[in-house]
Amino acid sequence: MTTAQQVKTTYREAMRAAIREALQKDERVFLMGEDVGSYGGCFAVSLGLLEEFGPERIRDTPLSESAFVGAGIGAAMAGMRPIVEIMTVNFSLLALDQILNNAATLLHMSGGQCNVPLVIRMTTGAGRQVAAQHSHSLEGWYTHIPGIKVLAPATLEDARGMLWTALQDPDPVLIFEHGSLYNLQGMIAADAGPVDIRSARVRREGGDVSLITYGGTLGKTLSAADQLAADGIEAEVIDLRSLRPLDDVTIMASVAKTHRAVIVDEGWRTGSLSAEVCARMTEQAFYELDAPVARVCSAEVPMPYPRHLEEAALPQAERIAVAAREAVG
Amino acid sequence: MADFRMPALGADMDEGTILEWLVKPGDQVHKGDVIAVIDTAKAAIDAESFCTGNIEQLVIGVGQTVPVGTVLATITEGAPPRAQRAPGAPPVRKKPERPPRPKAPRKREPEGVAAGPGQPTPTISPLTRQRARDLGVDVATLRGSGRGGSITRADVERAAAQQRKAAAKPAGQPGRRIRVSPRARRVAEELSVALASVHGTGPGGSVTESDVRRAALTRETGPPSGGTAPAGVAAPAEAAPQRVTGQRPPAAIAEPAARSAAERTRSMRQAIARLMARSKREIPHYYVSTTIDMTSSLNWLRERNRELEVSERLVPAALLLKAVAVAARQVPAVNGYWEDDQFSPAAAVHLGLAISLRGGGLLTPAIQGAGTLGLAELMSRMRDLVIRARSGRLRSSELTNATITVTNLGDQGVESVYGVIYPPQVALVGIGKIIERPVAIGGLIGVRPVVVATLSADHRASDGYTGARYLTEISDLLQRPEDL
Amino acid sequence: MTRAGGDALTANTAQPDTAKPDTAHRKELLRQMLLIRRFEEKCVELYSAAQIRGFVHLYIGEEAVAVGVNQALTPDDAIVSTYREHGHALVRGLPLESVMAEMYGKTTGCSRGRGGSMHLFDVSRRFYGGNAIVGGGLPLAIGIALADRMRGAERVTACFFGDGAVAEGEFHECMNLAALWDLPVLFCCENNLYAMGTALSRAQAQTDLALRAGTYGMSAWSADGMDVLAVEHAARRAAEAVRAGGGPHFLELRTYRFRAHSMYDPELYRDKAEVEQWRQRDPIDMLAGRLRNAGELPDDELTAMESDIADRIDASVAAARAAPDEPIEDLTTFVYSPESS
Amino acid sequence: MTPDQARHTIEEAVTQIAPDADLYHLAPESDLRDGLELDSLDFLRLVEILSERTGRRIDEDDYPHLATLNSAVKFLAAR
Repeated sequence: MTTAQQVKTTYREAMRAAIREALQKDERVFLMGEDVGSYGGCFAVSLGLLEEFGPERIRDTPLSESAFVGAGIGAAMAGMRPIVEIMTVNFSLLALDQILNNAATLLHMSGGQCNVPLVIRMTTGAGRQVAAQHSHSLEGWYTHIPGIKVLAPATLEDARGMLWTALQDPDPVLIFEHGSLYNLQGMIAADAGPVDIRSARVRREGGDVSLITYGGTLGKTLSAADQLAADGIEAEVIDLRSLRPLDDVTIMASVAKTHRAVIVDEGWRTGSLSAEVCARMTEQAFYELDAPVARVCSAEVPMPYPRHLEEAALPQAERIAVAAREAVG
Repeated sequence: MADFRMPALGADMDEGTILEWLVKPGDQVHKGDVIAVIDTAKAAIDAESFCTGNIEQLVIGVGQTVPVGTVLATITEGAPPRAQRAPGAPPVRKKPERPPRPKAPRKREPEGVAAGPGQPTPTISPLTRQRARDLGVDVATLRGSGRGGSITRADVERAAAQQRKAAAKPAGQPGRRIRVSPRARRVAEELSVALASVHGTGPGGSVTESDVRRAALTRETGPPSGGTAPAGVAAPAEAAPQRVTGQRPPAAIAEPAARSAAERTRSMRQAIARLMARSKREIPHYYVSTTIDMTSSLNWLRERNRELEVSERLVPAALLLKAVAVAARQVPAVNGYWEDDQFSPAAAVHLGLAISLRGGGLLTPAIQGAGTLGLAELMSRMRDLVIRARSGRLRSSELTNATITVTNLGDQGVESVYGVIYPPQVALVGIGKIIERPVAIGGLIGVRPVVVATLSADHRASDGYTGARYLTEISDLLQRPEDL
Repeated sequence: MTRAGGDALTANTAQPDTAKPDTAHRKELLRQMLLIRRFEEKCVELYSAAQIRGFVHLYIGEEAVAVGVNQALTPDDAIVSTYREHGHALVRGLPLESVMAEMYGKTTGCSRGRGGSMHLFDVSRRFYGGNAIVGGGLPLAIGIALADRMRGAERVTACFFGDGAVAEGEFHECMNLAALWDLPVLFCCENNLYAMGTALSRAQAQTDLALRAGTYGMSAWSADGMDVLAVEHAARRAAEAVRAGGGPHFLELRTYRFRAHSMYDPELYRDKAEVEQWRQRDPIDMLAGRLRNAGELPDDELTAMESDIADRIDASVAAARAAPDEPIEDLTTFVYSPESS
Repeated sequence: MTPDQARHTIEEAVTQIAPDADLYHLAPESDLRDGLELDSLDFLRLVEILSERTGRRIDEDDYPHLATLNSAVKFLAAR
């Protein structure tokens, strides 16, 4: 069978194609957010969409995160399928009350009456020297909230395919796009379409140690695995993809195979998503562990501006490899 | 008749105090009239009547604090019918003006509900209670020596000292805890490898899966030529679950070879040596012994075991232990501790059992409350203790609170054993082998199964007279096994 | 369709026009206000007897606002309310039994017993619940209105909030966005002069809220929140303008609550004399007095209205007490939708 | 039950009670209890396991048959 037709694309273009497909296929869908229209999106994801779909469905908003995120929730309650873009997770703190107390809570609190079929997209993570207030990685906070789902597309296929599946979900879904991924380039199938958003994926097979990560740190983790291979250590790399709910089955299956685990998470270590994954391992795979579960996270500091300090603060491939060697012992 | 009850005046209110009654018996009240002022934890609130009628009786007086729902006053309903204040009629309010109370701080969220009163415990001052908590002493187990039975600080200090001393008993003194990964522990179980004998090469000298598999391999290939330690030295006290430490392990533990089983036996020997030496140095032992006719006991035992399944059968040792324990209840002078130059009798008989470990070493875990246990229960406790002692799964509490100890070397074939007391206890009973002996019965020679029981006792705590009375008590009990 | 210029700068107090709505209509307004009043009084009794718990915020004194505004809405319009919502829910038509059952936390409650006094929901009647976060409902309301506008549905979303919400950031964001996007929202500010324990004058530099609203480029005026006819008149005028595409409108309804912010606070922030003064303008007494003076309300008719209300409330309490609790096994249902969890 | 099966059962039972017992050097005629340092409780447990494994009742009167390895094998194989 000939290989499927492949096309060259970037993470940004894949996400844009996903938004365009959704706007074309479902008239209830509209995009709302700061500078998504005439500016073409802070990270140029929605470039050209205003010209194609008009101001009614590509709505620039004032800098009023609580109001437009809340309006997205209200519109979803009234039957629309909004895509709300919060420029970065750093500004989402201003809308946290609407996301937690309304979006995540209404269905349960109303006894099942108020569905909120809303997708919120936001950029996350550090690495571009934009200093402390613009470099947060707070996915872990949102994964704490029952009532919403949280996704982290790390590959071109996921950037292209997660949005449509998320829009079909009757409950709110948050999609975190790591800022360093937009320029990721590669080939994907020409007819690439919706993907499952429930399970993790094994991005690299291995039997000696499980490296578990998501989003912006997948690349560093894969290069750490290459370094380990040179030493004869075969690392298995797991891409979580869904941060809530976590795909425990895939995670524990890998730990049962390798008996050692290193979790890579750009969030701060204390109370992070990596802490939750680690806790579940001691609960579900305790007797499989032959070494303490290791974690490679950001240093617990406000992200510094200078490049050398930012790199020192962030998880890096070398540190991941060191942690893995220690676990293998 | 309607009740006016203490109203629930807020999400976090359990009780209220009557600040002021605005009515008196006989007064007429209407639905909605304020008839009392209630003080809650946060503020004074007007409380209204929910019915119309005449005040019958004020049940709770001013200044009294009562839980929500308590009847405060009774109202005979149905005074001259006057419908609720009809809308349109001018509002009537006859409540006299009340001086405003000082502004109470009012947080938007209600505080947590205050914890309820604790259960009644022996009177103990808060400071002493805190001291007890710091020293890990359970006040419930203490008998206060203070006025009216109150527990004084001295009681706590003594109990703590006692606990520390008990913990220092030779048998109880464990070697260092071994660090084992959960995976290695599971594999060791599957291959039934004794963890104590495994050399750990994992992080911080911990035992990993590969270490266990290597140990299992060497065992299968026949007796090792090298000087590896005799296997089976019971891991002292329960091996603690592996402690996850982020930091590098301190230098002392990080020396290349973990402590081998031989080292562990040597350290146990040293601990026993120290304690025995101290016992001989400090305790003026006196010894008495007696020969006990075991005929009725053994006959009774044989009959009883005949119908029982193997698992329920008793061994002679069970009868002997029970007799030792019951007699100790009747002769308290042998059951307790010698401390601070005085003897304090123990409340119950926790019978220490000297258990020899294969390949050397000795543990004396205690059967708790042995004096009051049924024979079957005593037997199963004994079996359980022996199995756990030899597999290193004893709890530290079991190793530290024996009040009298018995050593039974009958199985090893000796006829009588005169042991050394374990301080701070004051007595040790020795049991020999049950053997057939020619005995004069009514002037005639007969052959009877007998056993020699000895007592080593602390002459500071008791005299020979008491020791002898104790042994004869044991002997008498064994003549009526059915009563044990 | 050009948006009517905001005439809020000349905010005035709307005067009820002379044509008298007919007597039957006025009695219906009185009945609705009495229903709210007696329901709230029963809540006081039940709360004191610890039958219902949590936070309960009473509407006694403000009944004219809910009843008056509701007259201007159609069943197709939507309502977003706050935690002081019993009145809004009852006049919107949520059955008395389902509201009382919700106070008791029973499964027959309008939110299945899960929301309680502050979170009454009935999506079938487009009553999108109370919101316990001050100002938290405003973004939802403009979102619902946005959906209606994008689909060309000519209906109104009425959003109730108190004078306290005016101090929240969300208020400013939503007023601007609604005006910017011409959203069909009727903002109803129940100005009862106190945000819990903080008087309006100690919270706002500019206390004329209608004047404030006008600065967002929308029509805004105030009305006497104690006079149900005045409220009805102002609400009809605003709702029709919104429905006709005139963009968002703002009503400041000056009213007063006769009881504490929530169940029992010591009310140290206001003195008794002020409360007594406002009680002289009790909305129920005013309307009943007017009807009685016009000879249109014989005493027996009023007594019959009262006993009918009392019977229905007692029946709702009995039903609520007998209704089942939600089984523990259902605790996690509706955290996510059944098909997607 | 064949003698070999009986021997295997006994060895397995003994290792369960004393995992490190040195069966390799045990003379088949020597006293089982002394050779393996089994005290009365261990012996009772041995009897319990053997009766479980063979499904047959072993009374106190049969205990003498279990004195040595050979006598025990003969006793179990005979039944």
